Amino acid sequence: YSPAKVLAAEPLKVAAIYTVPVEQQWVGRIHQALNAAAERGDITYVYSENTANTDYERVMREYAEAGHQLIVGEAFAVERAARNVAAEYPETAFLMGSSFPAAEPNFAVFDNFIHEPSYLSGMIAGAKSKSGKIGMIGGFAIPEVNRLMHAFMNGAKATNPDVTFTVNFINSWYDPPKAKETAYAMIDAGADVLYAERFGVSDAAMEKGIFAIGNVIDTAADYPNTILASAIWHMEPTVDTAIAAVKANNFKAEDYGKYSFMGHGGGSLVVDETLVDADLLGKVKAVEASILDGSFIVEINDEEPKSSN
Amino acid sequence: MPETESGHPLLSLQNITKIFGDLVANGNVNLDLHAGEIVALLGENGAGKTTLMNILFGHYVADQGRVMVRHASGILVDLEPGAPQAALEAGIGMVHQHFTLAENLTGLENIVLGTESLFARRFSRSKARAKLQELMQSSGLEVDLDLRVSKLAVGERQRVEILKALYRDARILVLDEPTAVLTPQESDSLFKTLKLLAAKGMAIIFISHKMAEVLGASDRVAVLRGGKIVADLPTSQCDRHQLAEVMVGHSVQSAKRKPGYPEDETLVFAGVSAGEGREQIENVNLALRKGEIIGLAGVSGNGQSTLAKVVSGLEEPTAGTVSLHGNPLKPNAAAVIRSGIARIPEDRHHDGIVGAMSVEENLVLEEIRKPAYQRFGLLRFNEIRKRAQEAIKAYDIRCSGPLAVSRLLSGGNIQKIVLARTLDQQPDIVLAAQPSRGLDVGATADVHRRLQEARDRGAGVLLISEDLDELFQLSDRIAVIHRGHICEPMETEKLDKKQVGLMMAGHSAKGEQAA
Amino acid sequence: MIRFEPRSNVSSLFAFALPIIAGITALVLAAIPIAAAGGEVFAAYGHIFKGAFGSKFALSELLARATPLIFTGLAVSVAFRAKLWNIGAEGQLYVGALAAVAIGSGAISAPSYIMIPLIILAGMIAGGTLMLVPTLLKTKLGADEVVTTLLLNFVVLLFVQMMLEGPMKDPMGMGWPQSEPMTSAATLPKMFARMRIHWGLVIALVSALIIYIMMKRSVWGFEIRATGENVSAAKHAGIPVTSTFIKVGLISGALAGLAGVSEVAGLKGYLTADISPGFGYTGVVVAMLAGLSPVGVVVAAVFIAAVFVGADSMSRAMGVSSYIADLVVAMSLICVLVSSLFVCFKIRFVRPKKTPLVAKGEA
Amino acid sequence: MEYIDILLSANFWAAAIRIATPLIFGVLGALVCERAGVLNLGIEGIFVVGAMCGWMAVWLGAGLWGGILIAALAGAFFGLLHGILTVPLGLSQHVSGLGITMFATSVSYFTYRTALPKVSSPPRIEAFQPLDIPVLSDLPFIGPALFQQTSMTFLALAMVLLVSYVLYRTPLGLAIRAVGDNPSAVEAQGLSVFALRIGAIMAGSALMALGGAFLTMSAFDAFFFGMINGRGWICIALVVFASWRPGKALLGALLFGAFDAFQIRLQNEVGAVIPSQVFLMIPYLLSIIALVLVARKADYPRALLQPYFRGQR
Ligand SMILES: Nc1ncnc2c1ncn2[C@@H]1O[C@H](COP(=O)(O)OP(=O)(O)OP(=O)(O)O)[C@@H](O)[C@H]1O
Ligand SMILES: Nc1ncnc2c1ncn2[C@@H]1O[C@H](COP(=O)(O)OP(=O)(O)OP(=O)(O)O)[C@@H](O)[C@H]1O
Ligand SMILES: [Mg+2]
Ligand SMILES: [Mg+2]
Repeated sequence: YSPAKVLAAEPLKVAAIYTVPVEQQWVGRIHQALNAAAERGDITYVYSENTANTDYERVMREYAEAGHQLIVGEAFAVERAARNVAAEYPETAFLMGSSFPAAEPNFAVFDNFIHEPSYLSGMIAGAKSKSGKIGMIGGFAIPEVNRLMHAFMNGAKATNPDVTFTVNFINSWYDPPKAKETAYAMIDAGADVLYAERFGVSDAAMEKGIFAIGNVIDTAADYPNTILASAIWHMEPTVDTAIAAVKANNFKAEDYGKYSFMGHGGGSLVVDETLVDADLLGKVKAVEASILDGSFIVEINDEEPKSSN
Repeated sequence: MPETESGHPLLSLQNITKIFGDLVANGNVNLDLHAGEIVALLGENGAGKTTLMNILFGHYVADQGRVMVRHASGILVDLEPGAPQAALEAGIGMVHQHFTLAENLTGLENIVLGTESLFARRFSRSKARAKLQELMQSSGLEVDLDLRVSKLAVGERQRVEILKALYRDARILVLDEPTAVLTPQESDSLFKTLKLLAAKGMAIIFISHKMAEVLGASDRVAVLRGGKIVADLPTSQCDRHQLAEVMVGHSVQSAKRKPGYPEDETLVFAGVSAGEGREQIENVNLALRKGEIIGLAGVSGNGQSTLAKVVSGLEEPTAGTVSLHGNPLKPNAAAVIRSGIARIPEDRHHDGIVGAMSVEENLVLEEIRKPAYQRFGLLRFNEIRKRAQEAIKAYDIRCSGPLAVSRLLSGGNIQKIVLARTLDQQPDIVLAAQPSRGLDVGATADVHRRLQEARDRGAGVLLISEDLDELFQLSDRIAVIHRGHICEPMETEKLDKKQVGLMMAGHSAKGEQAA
Repeated sequence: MIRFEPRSNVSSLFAFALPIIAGITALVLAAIPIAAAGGEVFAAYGHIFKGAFGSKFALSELLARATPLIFTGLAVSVAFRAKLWNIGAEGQLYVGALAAVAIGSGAISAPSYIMIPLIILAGMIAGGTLMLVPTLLKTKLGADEVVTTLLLNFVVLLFVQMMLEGPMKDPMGMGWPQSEPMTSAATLPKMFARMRIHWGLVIALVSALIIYIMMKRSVWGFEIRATGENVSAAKHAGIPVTSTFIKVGLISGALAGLAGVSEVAGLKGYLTADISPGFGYTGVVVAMLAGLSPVGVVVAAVFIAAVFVGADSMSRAMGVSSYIADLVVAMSLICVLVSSLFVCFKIRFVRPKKTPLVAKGEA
Repeated sequence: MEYIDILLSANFWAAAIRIATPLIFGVLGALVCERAGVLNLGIEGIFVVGAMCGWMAVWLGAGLWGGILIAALAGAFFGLLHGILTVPLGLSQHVSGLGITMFATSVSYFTYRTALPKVSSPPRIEAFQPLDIPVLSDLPFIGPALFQQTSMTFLALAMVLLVSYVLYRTPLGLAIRAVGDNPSAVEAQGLSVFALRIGAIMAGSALMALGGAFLTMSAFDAFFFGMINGRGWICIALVVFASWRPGKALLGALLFGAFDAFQIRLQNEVGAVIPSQVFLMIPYLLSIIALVLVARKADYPRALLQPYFRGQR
């Protein structure tokens, strides 16, 4: 800690703690937003990835002790511990992914509420499926995933009421070969649109010449003529709001979840317009507009989705 | 006559010294071996015989001294130490005390192993087979080369071992206790083969504890005691007692047979069948009386081990009953021990002791649950130590103390641990399987004395052995086991060795011996 | 040429100093990845030390991480003594935790002096029962327990996930696959305020003591050792070998189950499917580093935990990838393994002699 | 029944073979090590190393076969380490193996992260593509089942033949089988136990690494943390199932692949009623059951797990 650095301590000191590697799409979005802020010079950014839950509390404390002003992370499996630590470091701002409410005075929460673009992507999937069979492949059946899948399914049913779904969880965040294998199986069983929650699914779709729907990140460039649309999560609104709040000294224990909504620019739909005809696109845009103006609310359902039989 | 054209021996061990920790296993050993001669190497258990041979073959490296072999040009050259490969190339073949055969391979494969370049594209079976056929014929060592070694009997394995050496054109053959596990017939034929090989110019050195073999088969005898050569002289100048004395350092009193005073029957087999395959026993009827030794003669592999397992409580008869004092014997080792049966197992390393445990622990292995050695499940170390010290003294177990690791003890001393452990429980019955196998004369005499003492105390002893000398020396009655059948035991006085030998080979003895 | 010769007597100073030298060697070697990642090597060492021992907090973290390792290390050491190769402590840990949660998260309400023994017992029974399966498969059917215990880990983990997504899911958990929290009566108290170290550590130490006494001084321990060193001699000597194996399996599984109890009831408060970052596997390492001695297990567990916690903390202080922590632990392990060789063997360098040509057999 | 239809479809068998391929490499590798008497629990980590190094080499510009070679060499290196620890040093094979897994995994992860600190989406390479052989690919059933595979699958099958040939027909194989049964037999014949065992472990580990490389260079085209996902451990079970024979090892891997492919399809069909974990458990439970069934008959390499020291009592 050279004196020069201390003097130049204008940028906010931010630390992030991830329980998975930063390649995981979910934390990847947070990582990207924080990296962007760091590149702008707003913050200095350090992170620990792949932190076991057992170690999570220690890492939080270490970052807090080290004087980081904002700590970002995911408290999902360590709610109680995370809240305890936050309570013991009231000077530090905590912005944590969580399904629970915020906790006074300094524990704010967020979540990936991109069910709205997921619904929209579902509309496209439903309309594009000729066989009426859509395959969905996820990592684990956790609320974060379940909610997006339900929104997607509702969207698909809106454009194609007879559509059926097969759902499969591969029980790993990182097993692209397995995800790919599962996708092949679904294609064999007649699915012609796949919901690609994991890496590997779009690969199978491209290889077999069918369509896929992206999730959280935009991978359309990697899979030409395959990704119909993707529901994208943007962490920038969430992160930037929090950074500004800490800098302005008015960080509060709020629910930042809303910053992931489309209305705040936290979620968006990207569509490959070469694959989706104007008619369908028009329908989707109309629904998007009604979401943005608040006249249409996409239902949030965290239950595990099941194959339709 | 040893042919020594160039005057040099084929092999010369010079000033070999090998020290393990504080123990001098070999001290300044000098030994020459000439072409065409058969040398017997004698010595107590632990005298350093195997160590010397292992140095010769490159398994161990001597701390001092050199191993020299005769070069084709007739001069002696040093053998690279610690390299079995060099020894093999120099024409040394070794048959180890414990067989060195891969049991998942056939005899043929074991023999050709390592004789061809490892990276050859494939090995040629036919060429090897042709050479071996010839070798088998000229040496009389017949084996089924295509059977997996695990399916071969001990004698056949022994022959594979020798063929291994011959296949490599060995001119020096080392055999470490080759007869310890052979039947008398097999030993005879082995020595015939050795003489044949020596006549063709091979130099042979073998280790043995059996005086008769040593005197009968060797040209020269070398004796090791405490790692030093204490005698090296032509066999013609030796006699049995003198050799034994040189070996042990004092005169050895071998046990003389004394008549027992048998009382009522204790251990009774009635129509017992058990086991399967070669080791099956069928319809065995036998009654052991208190105060007698019944010797069970037989070539090993005829059902003895099944019989021993039944008596030991490790195997349940499929038919018939075994009773002790009129009560049926429980098929459970612990119960058998509690009911007063002492068992001396055939393979003492494998079944007799827990090698990694100390001498004192092995001495109480069978009795650990007795209140004498435990209280509320906790061990009584002082009692165990006291017991060990007494046993070490009473049985003259040579070791560094009660805490010595038993694996490192010599065979004779390991056997003494087993004897102390079992016989000190004052058993009613003693089952002794091959109790002196591999033991030197001194240890053998000790074992025999202990068995006789047990009998004199009133115990019934069932002695399973292949060694006719031993059987005739100890037994009050002798029965023969062949292919799982046991004949009616007969008074030792009324039998002679030749007759028993024939019965062991399966000949009936009825006509001449109708008592 | 290098030769290894067995050492007959090892001076105790030497035996004591070696692990330390090994630890230092590991740290020296750790400089390579640290430097490769652009970290400053000497500062890194300072951070490792500070991260492990630098404060009361660090020390408490270190001991909290060592606690489950003591349990799993003991579990493995007992089993390995009998040559029952239990690689399944991970699965046993999870069923132990599952049992503790099943009882301690509200199914029964009782004061803590009843609840705590109850969850401990439940965890031990669950872990022991799980280990009973491979033990019986081994003794009755001859199935290799290395493989069965290893595979059961995966089965158990899936089973735990199933329970956490099904019947045992916390209804208040916002849909997360996690159990209901342990009631306060079923929680092992923390030893100090604001520190994570909890009474599980004391239970672990007491267990180590009990296992020490059992192995060294009891008939059971004697029989376990005899069975492990030579089954057939043990059988011959009337030791009930099968029931000894079963006993060992039960004790081993129970200890691993305790690790799970201690983690949910002492540290985490509820069960998730990722409660253990491989404590079961690290237990094998701990046990072997300890030479299977129960007291050694405590030392080895603390050593492994210290290296991990120190290196992990260093990775943050230095901005080096956090994967370095596992790397340094693995390197320390390998160094300690290699050093154990010096305890058992003398190493001699032998200059290969020029060997004269030796002719094949005579003409 | 529709399940029969699944089993009769060529795509199902194509999937089974694809899933089996990394396992074939892994189980052969473990088999070679164990035939020489050394259990290699480093397999899981060596898979990771193979996956990472093979991928990284290609990503840095090596050709695909160059990547394969690098992966094999990296595997052999960790094999050498395991060999040194377990053969001349005679350390516990369990611990050394688990240590190798920890070491190999963490080295791979650390290297990957240090080389690519800022990726948020893993970079891709141009992976092996399915072979399209003119006539053969058009055969009914066999065509799609077998010729949808990449060259690595054929490499795996070739390895089965190579390993059986070496083990059963060459002097080297003879020596390897012997050293796994009774090392002193090998030494008494003038061969080096150390060299044979270490060589076998290195060769076996190289094979294992190929299994990992298949995942990043054929089944997929990028490296992910944690993507090995227990595949190595499965191989350890399969070797026992295969009674240490190459042909049965192939069979075992294919069976496992078939179970897994079937499990995925079953889950697609009836996933709504049965928890997904039940399906995921099936392959493990079946492995255990298969193991129990063959256990009595299998004859172990007798020297497995036994360290060998010259002249030790
Ligand atoms: N590797 C070793 N380490 C330590 N001591 C050893 C080793 N090998 C042999 N010894 C000791 O050296 C001595 C000689 O052993 P050796 O095997 O040569 O005896 P032997 O004469 O062959 O006995 P036996 O007749 O029982 O076969 C014994 O006391 C033995 O305990
Ligand atoms: N000596 C041989 N020559 C040619 N092929 C062989 C030979 N031994 C085995 N094989 C082939 O290898 C396969 C397995 O053979 P086998 O049953 O002998 O294996 P194994 O018993 O496991 O080997 P091991 O002898 O190492 O125990 C068989 O298909 C057999 O055809
Ligand atoms: Mg000897
Ligand atoms: Mg064979």
